[in-house]
Amino acid sequence: MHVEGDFHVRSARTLVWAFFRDPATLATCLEDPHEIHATDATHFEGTLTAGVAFIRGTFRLRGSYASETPPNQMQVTLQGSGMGSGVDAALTVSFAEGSEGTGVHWTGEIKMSGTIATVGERLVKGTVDKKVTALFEAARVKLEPA
Amino acid sequence: MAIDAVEVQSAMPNHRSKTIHVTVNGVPRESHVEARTLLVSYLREHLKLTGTHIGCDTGHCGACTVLVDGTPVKSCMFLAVQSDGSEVRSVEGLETGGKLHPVQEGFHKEHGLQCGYCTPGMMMTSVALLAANPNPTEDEIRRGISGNLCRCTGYVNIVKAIQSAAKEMAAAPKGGP
Amino acid sequence: MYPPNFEYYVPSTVEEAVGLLDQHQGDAKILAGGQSLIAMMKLRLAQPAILVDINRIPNLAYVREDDKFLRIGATTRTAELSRSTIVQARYPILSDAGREIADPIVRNRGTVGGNVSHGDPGNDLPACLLAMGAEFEIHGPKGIRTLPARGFYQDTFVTSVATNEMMTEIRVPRPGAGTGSAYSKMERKVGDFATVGVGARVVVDSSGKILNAGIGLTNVGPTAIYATAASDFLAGKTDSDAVLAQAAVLARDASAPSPDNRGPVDFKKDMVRIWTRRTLRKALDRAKGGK
Amino acid sequence: MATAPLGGIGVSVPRKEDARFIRGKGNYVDDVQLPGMLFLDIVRSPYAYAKILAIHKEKTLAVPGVLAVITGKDLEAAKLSWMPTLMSDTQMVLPTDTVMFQGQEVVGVVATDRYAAADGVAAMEIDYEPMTPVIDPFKALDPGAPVLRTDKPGRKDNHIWHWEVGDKDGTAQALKESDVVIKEKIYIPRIHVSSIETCGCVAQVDSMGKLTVWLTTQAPHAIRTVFALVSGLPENQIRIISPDIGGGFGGKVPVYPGYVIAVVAALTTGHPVKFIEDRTGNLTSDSFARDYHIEAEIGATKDGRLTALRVKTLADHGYTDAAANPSKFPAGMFHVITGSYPFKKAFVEVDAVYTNKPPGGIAYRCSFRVTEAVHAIERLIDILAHQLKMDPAEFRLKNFIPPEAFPFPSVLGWTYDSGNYAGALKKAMEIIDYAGLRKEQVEKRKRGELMGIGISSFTEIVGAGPSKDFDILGIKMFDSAEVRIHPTGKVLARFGTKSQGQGHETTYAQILAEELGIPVEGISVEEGDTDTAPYGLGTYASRSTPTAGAAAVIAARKIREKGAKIAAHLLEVSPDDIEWVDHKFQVKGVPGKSKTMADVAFAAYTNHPQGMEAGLEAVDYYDPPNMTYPFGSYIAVVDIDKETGQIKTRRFVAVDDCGTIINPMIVDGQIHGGLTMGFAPSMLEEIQYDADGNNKATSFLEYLLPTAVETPHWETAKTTTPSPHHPIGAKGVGESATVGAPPAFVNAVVDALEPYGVTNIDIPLSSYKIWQAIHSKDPP
Repeated sequence: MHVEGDFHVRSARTLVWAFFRDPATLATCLEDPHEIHATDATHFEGTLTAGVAFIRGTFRLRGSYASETPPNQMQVTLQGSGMGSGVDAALTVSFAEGSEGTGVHWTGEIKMSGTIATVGERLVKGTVDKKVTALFEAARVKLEPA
Repeated sequence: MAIDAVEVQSAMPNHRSKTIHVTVNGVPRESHVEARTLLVSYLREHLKLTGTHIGCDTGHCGACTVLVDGTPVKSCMFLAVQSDGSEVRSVEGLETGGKLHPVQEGFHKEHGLQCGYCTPGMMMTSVALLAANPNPTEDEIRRGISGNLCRCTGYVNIVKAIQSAAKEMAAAPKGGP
Repeated sequence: MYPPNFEYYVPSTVEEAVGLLDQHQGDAKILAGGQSLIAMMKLRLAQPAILVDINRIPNLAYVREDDKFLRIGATTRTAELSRSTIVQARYPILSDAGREIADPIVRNRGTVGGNVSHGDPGNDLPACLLAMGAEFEIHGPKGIRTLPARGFYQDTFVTSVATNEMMTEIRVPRPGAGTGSAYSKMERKVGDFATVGVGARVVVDSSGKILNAGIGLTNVGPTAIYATAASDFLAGKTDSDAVLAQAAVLARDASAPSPDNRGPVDFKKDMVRIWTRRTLRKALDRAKGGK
Repeated sequence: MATAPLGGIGVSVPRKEDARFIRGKGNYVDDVQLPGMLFLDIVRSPYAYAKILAIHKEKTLAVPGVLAVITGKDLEAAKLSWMPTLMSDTQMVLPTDTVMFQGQEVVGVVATDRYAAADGVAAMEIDYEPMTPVIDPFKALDPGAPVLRTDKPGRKDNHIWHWEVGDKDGTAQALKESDVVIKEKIYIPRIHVSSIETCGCVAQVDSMGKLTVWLTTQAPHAIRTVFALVSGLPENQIRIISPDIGGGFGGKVPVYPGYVIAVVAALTTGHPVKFIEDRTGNLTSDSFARDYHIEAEIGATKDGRLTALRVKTLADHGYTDAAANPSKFPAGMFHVITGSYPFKKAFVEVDAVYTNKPPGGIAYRCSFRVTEAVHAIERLIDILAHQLKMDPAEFRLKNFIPPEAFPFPSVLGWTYDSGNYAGALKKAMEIIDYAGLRKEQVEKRKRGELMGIGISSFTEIVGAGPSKDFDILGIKMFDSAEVRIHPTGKVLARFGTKSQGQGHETTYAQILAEELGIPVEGISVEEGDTDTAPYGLGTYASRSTPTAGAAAVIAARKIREKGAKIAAHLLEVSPDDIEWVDHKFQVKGVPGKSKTMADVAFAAYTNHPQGMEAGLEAVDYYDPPNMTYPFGSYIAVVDIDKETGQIKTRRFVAVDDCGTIINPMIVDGQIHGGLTMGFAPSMLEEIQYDADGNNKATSFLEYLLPTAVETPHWETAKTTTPSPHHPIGAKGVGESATVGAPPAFVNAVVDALEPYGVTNIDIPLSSYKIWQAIHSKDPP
């Protein structure tokens, strides 16, 4: 499924870039229980317990940053596995310098496979979309200067 | 090959298991089961009543249908602990005193079964159907058994079997099975 | 396919059940009919640590009518609903739906409360209750509250019932004179979730004018949908095929189906239109004394 | 023939096997419970195509009750990670580095009970690196497509094989010269048999090292041979027991990875190990049927005489060719596609490809591509009839192979044994009042109502098969019967086949009752135990009656030959003076002077002639001289809801001809079931994959088996045209209806939609497709 969106914050682009570039910081935008840490300069891993209502599971996450052109663009790939399923995301996040801060635009594909895709897609597709939106919204709030 | 023997935990945490009292085919039973034990597993594995079958795992095929207090339920969508205090009747309980239930007779006479796998569940549904509606139309029968899938018969002879049983039960003196 | 372990509690009162839910916030799940939950547990999509089996709470399974409401206890089986003579006589929308939910054996276990509070957009009763302007009685640790069906469904599996609350009664306002209701379900086969389901309620006066109407939609959006514009549009109109067709278009526009094996979005939306028109016609016929 | 008291041929004897099934006393594989038995469950791949980076066993091994975890690497060490398929391709037991389809077996978990095994599966952590799967079989042939079977050295593409038969140039020429040529693309989608019992096994190794496997198999002997070849165990140390089977329909012919893992688990743990597929495993990983992309054209003269047929087909076999076709025919009997018509020229080609899907090309109540062939030809005939503005019934009657042309050599190499196609169609037309329906249709069309009438006049090909052409993995496709008559005149008969609901215990007993003069109650039939039954290739493709049924006749007749000598001895006449009359040995021309088979049997053990072996038994391995060709004509009447696209089958009349009928009640039951399995994929069932290779029908919520409500009320009738080469003229009937029914439905629906200019709709005929066909011309 395709996800896409954007926001604008009154923070400097380098700051915004740094926020997104640090998995630990970015992880603070997740509302679901999680534990995420960097394993090297471009990789991170951890766990995330997520779902919709009572359909919840713990996913093992592995992610990486790639094709970085700081502070313009980065590609974040994420592989999650849990509940007999795989959730694979590849997002391109772009940062545009504006007169009053930074415009953030994200676009990418999220693929679900296994049980979730075959049994639960009807139920989780909307959730995934919402969670991605919520993540970026949380980032926006945190990045907005007080 | 990795064979790591692990001891089975003998003491389950509280509320993960329960002692239940169930009357199965007229026989009172007291059993200790895990809360998650499905009724179908209880019948098949604990009581060795293997006439009730598992077909689809998700409540669509009805092969596991048994009567709980006279009502057909899918025993793979029902916990054994939920049957505590109930009367459960499975296919093994249809024949009484060496006499086949009219539904069993009907299935045999009208060739209402082929591989026999869906048959116990189908017959349990039929028994309840006829108890509620002793003289069903073909449409009522077809709707009544629509929670039970049969892959072999195309349902034609199952309908006939139930009609045959209905006729026999109507002719039989009251107080039969 | 076997469910994971859980702790199992069998409360004998609503208060006890709510206490357990409150104590284990989020980890506990109510087991009513279990016809959706146990399947999800076997697929390991749901892994609640605690199950609170409400089936043994006395006086929670009933269908009765007083001067204001049809009152349905939460653990009433859906099979009972369609068998109830009161329901058949005066709330045919519910007996229609009661004959279409899943299959006859599942209906012996599945409960009205479960069907209504599960929050699955594919469940058939929510659309009916939206159409009928029903309300729900909900018990929580702080007492009882009553919520209207409209606004109750927030998202797929997300309703206004909190994790420490439990629905205890479904109340359908007593229909006045000139009321007719119906539910139609388009399904691929018995046991399927609806391609589309439509619940309709209409009230007509002696001249055949529609006084007010309610239309609920099943499985054409993230939740059951109340087709507000279509329902409002009908108020004050005189029954005609053209009026129903216009209402049907408004209902179609209120739907937001996802594509799946049942068909793509444009097909499903058109089916909302067709079945809304047909269901309205059936409800109107009933309002005018037909069957 | 005084067969009724015997329960012989032609009598609707109630089934002997019912006695246990209606009491819940059947013995299906999951009913086998052995002391110390462990349970195997399987971790499956969420991805259609991915590299396995790491398998973390720790959490699974920590689950209470879990005893062992088995991976592909473990099997590789024992050279068991791959196994052969029945088409001499190779298939993974467990992958060592790459998964090839969503739902593929990846790890086996062995535990003390099923619940613990399921917990172990849920706890398993595997790291994958997903790759872009090849899902579209046409794209699989693109030059740039990733090569999937990198395990095969030197492979440069995903093309498995090309197969063709017929006169390519002659057909092209004949089509060119035809007045009318129509061409249609028809996709026969992937479907799954979904017997209500899934597959499974219990593997046990005894203290002497003998392996016994209770297994849901339609072909126990062939499986034992495969097990011997894979494991290296001597065949006499392997016993396969096929217990009662809860429906097979071809899905229980192959060897599935779970069986091998269970055997390995039993060997390594020393405990019996049970493996029962859950429904999701069944629907995602077992062999699939169909998946043929057919492009076909036929030509005719302007007065409606058929000329030539040309067919080009792409077969999606998934990641391995695991079909169970005779080795000479990789596309099975697809070249029976000339159907009931005497084409002069025909050319058929099939190309098979690999994709990231589970093994395809096996069965759905027809293993050998006859369904695909019948669907194509019966659709094309209808399209052509409409094109020529001829009534489809009239068009068929004009073109059928006439009765006097049999045995008929088809242009693609088959010799049809017998047939009377016009007879069957005329009977169906009469029963359904074809003329009346056409009149009604005209009226309805005037009112804008959509009603359609569809015909299918199919020719089946079953009874594989003659040893000169038919083998599976080199094993010739004979089948067998071993008949022993005990001193008291009771019979024990054993067969190389294996019933899955067809009622062999009854029909074989009836054949023997007829041939031996012993009442059916006195005859016990056993199948499925390789330690006791004679070798045979098993039950699929409607082959049991044509092969093992014939073997029973021949074995019985061998017994009669010996029996005649014993009777002569008892009656003190020369054997030449004995004849078999009224199910007795009788002195020629002296009706009062006779001995029954029971008399003879007693004597065979108590008073046999000096110089003759004692006992009364015989074995026969029957090698059929030809295939048999059952046929029939089906007519469907449908009404379509114009607004919703919903189809209602108002009537369906099936006239079948399967030659001599042994048990009319059972034959009717087979046809009812077969029709339902023709209806199901026509209207409901399909296994679809999304672009990422996710199976979109992993439970019965989405894989739509019809209930009694959707299933039409079948009306059946018969004509009888015996097979000239089968000893009792029987042909086999199990598949006919499944093969014959789908085009009748499609033809009826397309007929109803004629006002919209529709020529074809691929099955399943979902409401959406009908709605689309209507609204592409007439928008809502």
